[in-house]
Amino acid sequence: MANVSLKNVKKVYPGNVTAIKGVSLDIADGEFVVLVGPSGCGKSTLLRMIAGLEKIDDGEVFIANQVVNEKEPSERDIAMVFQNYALYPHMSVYNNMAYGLKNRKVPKEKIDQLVKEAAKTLELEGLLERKPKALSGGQRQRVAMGRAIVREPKLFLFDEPLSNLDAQLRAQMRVDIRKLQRQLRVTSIFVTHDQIEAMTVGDRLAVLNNGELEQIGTPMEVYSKPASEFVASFIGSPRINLVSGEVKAGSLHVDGFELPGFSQISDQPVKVGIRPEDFVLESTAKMSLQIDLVEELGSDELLYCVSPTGLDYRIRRPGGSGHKVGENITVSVISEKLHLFSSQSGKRLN
Amino acid sequence: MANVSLKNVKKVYPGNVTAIKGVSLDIADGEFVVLVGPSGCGKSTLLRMIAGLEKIDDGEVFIANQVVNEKEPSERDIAMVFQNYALYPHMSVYNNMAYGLKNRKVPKEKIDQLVKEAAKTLELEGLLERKPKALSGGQRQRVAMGRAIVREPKLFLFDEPLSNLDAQLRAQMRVDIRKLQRQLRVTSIFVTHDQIEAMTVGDRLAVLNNGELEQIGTPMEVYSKPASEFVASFIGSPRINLVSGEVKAGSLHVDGFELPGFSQISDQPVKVGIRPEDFVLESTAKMSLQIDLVEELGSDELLYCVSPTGLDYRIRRPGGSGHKVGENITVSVISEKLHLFSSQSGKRLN
Amino acid sequence: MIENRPVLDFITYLVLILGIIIIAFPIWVMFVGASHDGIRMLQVPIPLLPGDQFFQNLKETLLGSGLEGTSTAPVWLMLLNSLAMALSISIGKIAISLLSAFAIVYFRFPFKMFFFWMIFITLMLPVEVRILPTFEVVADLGMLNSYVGLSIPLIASATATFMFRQMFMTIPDELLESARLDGAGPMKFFFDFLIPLSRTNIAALFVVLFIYGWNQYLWPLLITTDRSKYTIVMSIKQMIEAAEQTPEWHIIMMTSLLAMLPPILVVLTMQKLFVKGLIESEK
Amino acid sequence: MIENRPVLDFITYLVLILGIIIIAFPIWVMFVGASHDGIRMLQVPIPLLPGDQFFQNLKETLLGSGLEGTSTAPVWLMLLNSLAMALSISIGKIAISLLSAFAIVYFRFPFKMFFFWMIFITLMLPVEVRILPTFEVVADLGMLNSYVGLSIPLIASATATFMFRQMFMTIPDELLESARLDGAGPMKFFFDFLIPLSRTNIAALFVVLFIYGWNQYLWPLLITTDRSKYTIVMSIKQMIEAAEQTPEWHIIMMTSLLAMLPPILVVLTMQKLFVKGLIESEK
Repeated sequence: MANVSLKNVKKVYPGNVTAIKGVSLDIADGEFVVLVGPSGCGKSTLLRMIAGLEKIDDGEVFIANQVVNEKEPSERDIAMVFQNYALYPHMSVYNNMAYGLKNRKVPKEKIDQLVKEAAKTLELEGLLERKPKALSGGQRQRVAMGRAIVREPKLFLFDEPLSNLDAQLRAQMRVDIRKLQRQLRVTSIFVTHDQIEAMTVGDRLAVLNNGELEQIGTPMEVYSKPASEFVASFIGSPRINLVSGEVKAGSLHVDGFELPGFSQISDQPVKVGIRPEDFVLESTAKMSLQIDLVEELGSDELLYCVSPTGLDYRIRRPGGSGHKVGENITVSVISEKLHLFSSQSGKRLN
Repeated sequence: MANVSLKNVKKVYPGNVTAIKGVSLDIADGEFVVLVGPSGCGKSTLLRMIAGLEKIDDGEVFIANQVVNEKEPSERDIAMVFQNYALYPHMSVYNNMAYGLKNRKVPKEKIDQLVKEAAKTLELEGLLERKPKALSGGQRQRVAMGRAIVREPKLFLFDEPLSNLDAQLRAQMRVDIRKLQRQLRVTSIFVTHDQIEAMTVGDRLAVLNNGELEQIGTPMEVYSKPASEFVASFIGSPRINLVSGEVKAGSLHVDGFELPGFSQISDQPVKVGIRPEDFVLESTAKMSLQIDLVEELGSDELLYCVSPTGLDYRIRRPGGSGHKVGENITVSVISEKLHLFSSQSGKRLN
Repeated sequence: MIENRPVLDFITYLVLILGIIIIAFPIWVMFVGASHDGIRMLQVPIPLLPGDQFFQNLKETLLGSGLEGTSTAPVWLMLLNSLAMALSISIGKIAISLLSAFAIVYFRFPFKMFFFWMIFITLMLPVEVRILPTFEVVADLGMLNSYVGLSIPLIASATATFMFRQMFMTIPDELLESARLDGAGPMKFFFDFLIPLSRTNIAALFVVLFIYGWNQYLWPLLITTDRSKYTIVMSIKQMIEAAEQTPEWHIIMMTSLLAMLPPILVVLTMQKLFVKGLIESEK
Repeated sequence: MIENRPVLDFITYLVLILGIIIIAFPIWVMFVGASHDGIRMLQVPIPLLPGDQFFQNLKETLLGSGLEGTSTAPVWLMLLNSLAMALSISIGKIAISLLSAFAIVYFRFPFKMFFFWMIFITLMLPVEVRILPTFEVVADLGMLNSYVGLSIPLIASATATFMFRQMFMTIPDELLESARLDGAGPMKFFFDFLIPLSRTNIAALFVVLFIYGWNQYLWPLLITTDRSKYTIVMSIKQMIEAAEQTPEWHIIMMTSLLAMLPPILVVLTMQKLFVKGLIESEK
């Protein structure tokens, strides 16, 4: 258990490609932080730098207030769960879990006790003698978890540990991992590209894009006040609607409408973000849309609509409303629910 | 373009394992049907039997009112999109699309015209000279689609064609495939294990379990009136809550409550299904639950609750409600929203 | 898979049956020949059923000096020499290949590509191609008529290095990384992971290399002039030549049967691992 | 990958540098020897820089009958014989292996496993092991002293079949199924898919088999008694023996240089495909 701190950490690949462009991040003792971003954003690289599997080209990584830049991975006292689990195929489940302890010269009886405890926590007791290839996907995932917790490390690192599971098991393991972390209170960093996982598994969320930290905050902060156009479009499913507009003399001009009340924003072209669930269907509303496609998701439905000016909107409604393709609807959005981003920098304006 | 009809189709694997236990299904000309089920339910096997890639051990398959049981795959005039796309790695995109036409001895100019048309529809025009390995995942998917549509077949078969794409691209391709099918009006069968895809892409949904057809209907029919406990738990995310109860003298006894109004059901043990979004939060409601975990999904949140009797409930609420772990809430459900299934057969009772 | 087609089927069978006749029948003839006495083997037609002189012939061949009138070593000594050579070659090659594949795949060192290509050249130019200069070097080092001279030059080749390189490349990087987090250094990783994971490959390679080593002819012929270092395969040519004068076919057949035996024994004992190593598709 | 460790580094270098000395230096000596005249080669010390007699020696060796006083064929004819044998072996093996791997992987036929094992046995018992019975069969069929006799028995082996089988197994089933939907029959699939997809494997195998065929010694020695069918590798042993009487080292060196040349040429022309075929990790 320890706090983790990154100070302006950079990674430069040969050919001067900067993969991580100076990331600073403080993680408190016992906190569960999720690194999320699209593939290629550098989230795995960052995790591997903390683990010591990638060299840190600039900046410093602290674990428990000690600089670990030059330490070997095995000296950092961390445990990592890999996407493909990286179980040792020629060893039994027991030996998979015991191997790290053996290398640390832990006495045999102590190893036995620790492995059995971990197996109990993860309900792996009947499987200890099996080889990894005789296990199902979910069991392998739990063995990988077991190998991590048995060492009682200062820090857990998760590199997309759920992406090889099917949807139902993934939802289940998401909850299990969260509960396990609450129980063990070990500082954890979880990397994922799945925004639902990102929203639900951790205490805080760090959104990475292109090697830079775009936003860090609790899931609800990130969802309701996205700091940039990128965060707005990446977090949230179905995706946020993004329309070009302009702020002129305190009013927002968008898709033919003029909305007053934006006097705190200087005149400039903007991107307007509207979450699909923030549309209000009213017969008296100003905005008239035609339904192009209806996706019925059971509890919800998603209306793909086109405005008279030809812009596409996704609108989310409770399920079973009976809307038909071709139908015309009128909707409105209250100004407080609009997210405004600068067209140049993509940063949030309101 | 043709209708497709399965008549009591069976598949028996060596060792007397019956993979498909007599499936009958009628698909109208131009219809888009989705076969959905968990892995191992036989959905892919069924599709491959229609394609002619697996022998039909019993029953008959009709395409355009002709029995095709004994026909070679190439004589059935179908096109198939595979999960891994099965692009020919040593051929250019152009030749990938043209290969089937060449084998059918279509004249060169005609091939050229058809390939270029298909490439235009799918926005592949700039990529015709590339080899598959120089394409992105989404582009490969579109080439596989192009190879299917260029032949102008009677029937499209899709074998989980979107499962190798990331979430955003998958949502996009889902809409594109649907629109393309509407435009071409070719009868289509789409296999998937993803229930969201199943709900949104097709006209009708056929839920398979264990080699048997559990239910067939429009997505909303299946969602709101699941024919069995299996369908109820498979379709819908987050999963439906399933609790054991009993019907006695017209009343449903469940989790300590007694609900009248089930007089049409004979006395028997039952499973009660409640969709997470069907709980109504009221301060005067009877059922008192304690919140164990809150998953904030942005627009929604999911409350994991425990009843005084120790049963778990998932409740879905609009996002940002500010519920905290440990809080007590009182909820109710109206009787019409309850799904009752026989404990023995799993079949729907109400 | 593709449906049956009668014509293709017929061709397939024809090819396969021909193969059996070419391979299996002569072996039977050899076994039969080794079980009759010398006189019966000179009569026409050649016998097609085994006789009763098998153990008599075995004793005569093993302890005598093969054919009368030839100047070869006793057969048991030749078998021993062949065994020593085959074992040194196969074990030496496997050890060196494992280590060099380990170095190539897992270490970064300067001029890595240069060394890689140097190894590659030995693959392109096996010992037979550069046999004369190699002979010169071995002669200069005074290694003629020694087990060392018999095996060392045949060990220095890279085929196996490539096989292990391929095998190591299929091991996911995460396994190494996970082992590093678990505190395993390079040599620990080599012994705890690479060796056990290459088990079937090592077995398959051992079989192939043992047979390769056992069957060496030209090289032993060049560097052994001392009878006591002759290998069993070397005697075969001499026996055929000798057969023109003294056609002791029962001894010849028994000798070649004995020459066939060790490779077959190695194959049979290693069979399960060998087949696994050859067939195993990467998961 | 694993970090550098000075001691391990040192050992790695040592092994690699030793390897170069053993392999590269003798080749240089051979080239130098082939470029001096016969008298210079008998003086001490042996020259280490090339002389000016290279083309003179080349002409003498190629058109003469190798060493004076030996009874071998002219070197150009031996080169031709070797080439014919090496080419028939490599092309024949590749063709048969492709076809049998195709049959094994893609067809269901009765006794498939039986035939599979029959092929497997040839892998375990290469021609050298059963050389005597094979010799008998070839002699009975009257194929001594012929190109057919030289190559056929060496073609019938299964190593390559296994390689192609492995290769075909990595081709996803969906590719075959997709091709079937596109109207490709079995032979069309073979020529339109399997052959192009095995391109690099075929090239790699051709190189390896060409070298294998070129370097055959024992088999040609057994079955050729006619000088006009001698292969180049056969002459080497004879030359070394002859060298004890007439030490014409410039001719010997030139002959072995010529014997090395075709394998090297094949490697160089095929190099790109060859390396790809060997290195290519399955995607």
